[in-house]
Amino acid sequence: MTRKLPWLALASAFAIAAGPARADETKDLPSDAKLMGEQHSIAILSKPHPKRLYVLEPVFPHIIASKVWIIDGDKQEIVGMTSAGYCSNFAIAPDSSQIYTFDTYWSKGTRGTRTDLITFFDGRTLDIAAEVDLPKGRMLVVPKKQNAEVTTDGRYLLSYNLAPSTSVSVVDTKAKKYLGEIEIPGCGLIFPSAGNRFSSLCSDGTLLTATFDEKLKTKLSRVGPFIDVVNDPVYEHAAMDKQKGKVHFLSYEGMVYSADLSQEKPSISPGWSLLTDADKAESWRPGGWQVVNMHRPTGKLYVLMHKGARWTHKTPGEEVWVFDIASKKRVNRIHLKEHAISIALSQDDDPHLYTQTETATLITYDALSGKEVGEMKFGITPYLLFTHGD
Amino acid sequence: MTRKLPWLALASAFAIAAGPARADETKDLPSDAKLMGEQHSIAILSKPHPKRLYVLEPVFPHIIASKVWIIDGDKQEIVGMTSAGYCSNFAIAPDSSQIYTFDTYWSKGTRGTRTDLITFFDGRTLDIAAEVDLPKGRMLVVPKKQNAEVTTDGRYLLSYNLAPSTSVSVVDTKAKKYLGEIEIPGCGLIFPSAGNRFSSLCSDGTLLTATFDEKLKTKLSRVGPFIDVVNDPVYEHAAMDKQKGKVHFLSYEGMVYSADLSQEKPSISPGWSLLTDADKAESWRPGGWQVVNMHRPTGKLYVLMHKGARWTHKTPGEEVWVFDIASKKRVNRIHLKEHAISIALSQDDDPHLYTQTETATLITYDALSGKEVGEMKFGITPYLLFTHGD
Amino acid sequence: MFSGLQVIDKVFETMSRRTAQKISRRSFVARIGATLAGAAVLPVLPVARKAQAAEDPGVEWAKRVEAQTKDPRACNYWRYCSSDGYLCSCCGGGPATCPPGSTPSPTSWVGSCLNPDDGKMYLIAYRDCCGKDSCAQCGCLGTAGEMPTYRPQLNNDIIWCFGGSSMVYHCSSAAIVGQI
Amino acid sequence: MFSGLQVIDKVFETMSRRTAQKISRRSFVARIGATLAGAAVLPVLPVARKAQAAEDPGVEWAKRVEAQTKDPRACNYWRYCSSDGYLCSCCGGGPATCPPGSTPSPTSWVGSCLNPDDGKMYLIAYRDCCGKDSCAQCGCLGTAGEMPTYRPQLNNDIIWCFGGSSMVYHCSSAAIVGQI
Repeated sequence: MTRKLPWLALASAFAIAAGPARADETKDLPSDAKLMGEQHSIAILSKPHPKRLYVLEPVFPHIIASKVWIIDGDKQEIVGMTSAGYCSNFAIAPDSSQIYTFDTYWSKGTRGTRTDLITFFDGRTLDIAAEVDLPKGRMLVVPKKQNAEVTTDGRYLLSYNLAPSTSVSVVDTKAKKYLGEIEIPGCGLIFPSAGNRFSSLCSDGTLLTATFDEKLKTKLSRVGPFIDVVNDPVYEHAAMDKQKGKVHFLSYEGMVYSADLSQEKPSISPGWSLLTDADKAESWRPGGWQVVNMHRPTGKLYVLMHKGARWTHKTPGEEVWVFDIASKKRVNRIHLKEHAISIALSQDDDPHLYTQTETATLITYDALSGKEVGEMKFGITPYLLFTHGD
Repeated sequence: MTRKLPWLALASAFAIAAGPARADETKDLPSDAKLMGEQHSIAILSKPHPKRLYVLEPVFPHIIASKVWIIDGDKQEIVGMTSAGYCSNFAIAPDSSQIYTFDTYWSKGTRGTRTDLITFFDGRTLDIAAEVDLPKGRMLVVPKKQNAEVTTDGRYLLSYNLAPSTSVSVVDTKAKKYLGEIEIPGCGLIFPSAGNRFSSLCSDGTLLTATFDEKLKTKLSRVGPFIDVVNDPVYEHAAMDKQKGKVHFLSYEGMVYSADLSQEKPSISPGWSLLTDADKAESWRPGGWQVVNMHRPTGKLYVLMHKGARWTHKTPGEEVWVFDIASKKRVNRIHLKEHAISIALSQDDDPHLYTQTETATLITYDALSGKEVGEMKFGITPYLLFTHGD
Repeated sequence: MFSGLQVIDKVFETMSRRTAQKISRRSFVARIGATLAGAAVLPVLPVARKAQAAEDPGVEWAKRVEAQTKDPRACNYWRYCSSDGYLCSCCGGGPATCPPGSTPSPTSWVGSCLNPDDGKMYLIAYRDCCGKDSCAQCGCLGTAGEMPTYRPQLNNDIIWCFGGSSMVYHCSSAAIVGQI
Repeated sequence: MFSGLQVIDKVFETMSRRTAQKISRRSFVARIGATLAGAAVLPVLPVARKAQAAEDPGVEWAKRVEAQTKDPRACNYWRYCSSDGYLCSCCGGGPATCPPGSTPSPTSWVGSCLNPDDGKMYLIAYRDCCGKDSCAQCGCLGTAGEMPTYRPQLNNDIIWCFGGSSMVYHCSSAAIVGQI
């Protein structure tokens, strides 16, 4: 079909084979019409900045249709979104030049042929840059950040797997290629600490560290047990400074264990408690989903806190407590406008504290003063928060 | 892995290749344990009955994940659910022995290879009985009942298509096979009136009737125009008595046109208005999604009504008005507890009036007295209601 | 999706009058007719409706919603007179811009909206941005002039992503083509 | 999914004691260990926890929620002491029945719940019903005894549909295996 009347493009609405119409819209207009020349464009994200926030939601109860929302924390607005799969995970390249979803799809929604893959998106255009299959699948679980990660130099993507033995699938971002599995017997989760190294928490309370080369030749080392895994396990989410190889684990009962993973054989400092006797008497405990985070430049630990009994480790927090990691002292308490399940921090000098509430609202606070910066509502079950440079 | 400890089946949780465990759970128990013998079973739906209700929801804004809910209107409870695709449609075999979803999927959720198909479900087990591809695709639109239908004898499934010319895809339920397309130039929607016949509404206000044989040799006949399609079109949803070949079309402005489609060349009676001058003075109009339905045994027309201006044809109704079709007289007004977008009726002697509200609540009324029977909440955008024998 | 065509009759009327030298109305009708409806159907085009319509729905809309030109994230932003759906402006795009990574449908339709600042009518090209699940922000659901799907070119329930990389609807946008 | 294992230690303890003649605890540990954790890991099993736990979480749960035996659509129905998720009972199934067209996962775990009517402990087999999207009714989300995913056999966020026709979670059920 010829395209002589592109401005009345309804005609082309039925011409599926026709090429894009948008360049043609200003042609063939009435001779006395004033052309405005506005072309239809596709937006590109601004350069990544510290207050760029990515929010992953599994979209309960439609969990074959995960979404990732991209937020400008300064402007308090949505700047993009992308669709993901079933129980998808998410990771960001260290420079945010690419973002990654770790996806599982069935060819007919909930049935048919299963595909597990990592989708590479350009960090500015959100166009798909690559798709790399994960032949061993993925562990399917309500998403936690440490199920999928990227090495500190951005070279390798790591995806936790359990089918039935526990391993980490490794994908080379440069070659856009699946390299294979690194077995992590009895362990789970991925805490990257170098370009070729990650650690995992193990069911016996030890920490396993894997150092690998381009051919996945791997050295494993194990320290600990450093936690009482039976009575007081550490959360899956931890406060991390990946580039320095530091992870601060938080336990259900409020103990903090700082691990230095910058060497092949990590060292872990003795635990200290967030809680004074007075706090304990008032039943303060950590709780939530992404329950802990840190402001790396100043070494401050941020923890979601509530009053509750044992086994309330997923109860949303009513306050965020701020600790100086070096001195192990609480330096602030931020009362939250609405109870939150997840928190994250921007890593600049006037940091934002992002909180995802139990009613799916993103409330942003000044992380220093605790003053509210803004409130946004999007999605139905936004669970995980990622900031630029995470 | 052997299965000697099936009662501690966590072991098998990691043995994906292992066979079903459920038959084994009572073996190998402690010798002094008292076995209860409760086997894990899969429910089967009761025999279809008039108060069986099927509810299709496109699940906005997650429209790759449609759902069909199956409701027992007597017990006011959910008896089943099934997952469907993108902008799926739904139809029931005349005896409810099978139900059908008309689906579109992409192999990776929102991208990848597109598949259009009809999924046959057993009406009692909800197991998938067949899948038949629709090689010409489907028209993708927020679902309306008349986009997909089954002939009155249950033999053929009919799926409306627009890509770019308008046609109806025909699938043989006996052979479980796609037969081809019936072209319906300039027309849309499917109103079945016999085992081998359906009618469509056309953009010029005429009604096209297609009578076809097993080889899709088709005779087309056209009557009308019978409506002023420019100023007062009829809704896509109509009150139907398929087995008798009767359709009562309702216009935006409240005109009713009764068509007798029992013959190859239909006849359509002159229109009559639902509205008295007093009603018009009060701005009463029909409005909603599935805006009109009927109780076939008594020949009563049920219409969702609200007060509003022209072009409020999708505004939810605050009342249901009941008309005797034969005498063209209003016989009842049912004030709704909550505004409704869609209505349906059970076809028995003490009929239910099912209403789907604008807040996604199913409120059931006694269709004769207007008294509330019950209220249920499920899904987020349940749009279409189907009753047994529809 | 969700995008009505209620004012296209006005556009067509205007253009068929003004562009008579370029293409006759008859040939236009014939062309559309062949695609849309085959040879059998006559008055499929909205222009037929215009002759009988009381008031231009675009003008009526601007009055009723108090159309404005400042906030493209509000349903009453002037360009949206024919647009129904989630506003791309609320999803990382703009009135004439698809959000990152989504693709404008190669197909579109055109409406004419009243700009309340200068009181003039503008041609607006509506096309859905496609390829991702619904962006779910700022749902603006208008029905003025909206017709059933058996008049598809005037219906706003249809997924208007024909010819795109994927038929999955993300959001609705609205670009200015010209002033009439 | 969502289904905890908090009382399995009790079950195991009980059974390992009573069934000592059938299988030694050592061989059981070794077997699980080989599957779960390879040869390198020692105390992966909940039985290790039991020795130190203050009170049986199943009994504690029954007290706290005032467990009842009448309404299987309520979160405090006695069998659900270890179950987290959408109740199959609200979705066309029952406590021991998957809704029509969904399939019980071939894999399950076992908990022990207190029946408040007779004051006795029962073995309950938990398995998810799989193959359809979430049924989204009666979400009961318990966390008593729940552990992080690096102790997968005690974690309730994992999709427990291993070995089923599809790994898509529909709802959670709970069948009685026996009385202990």
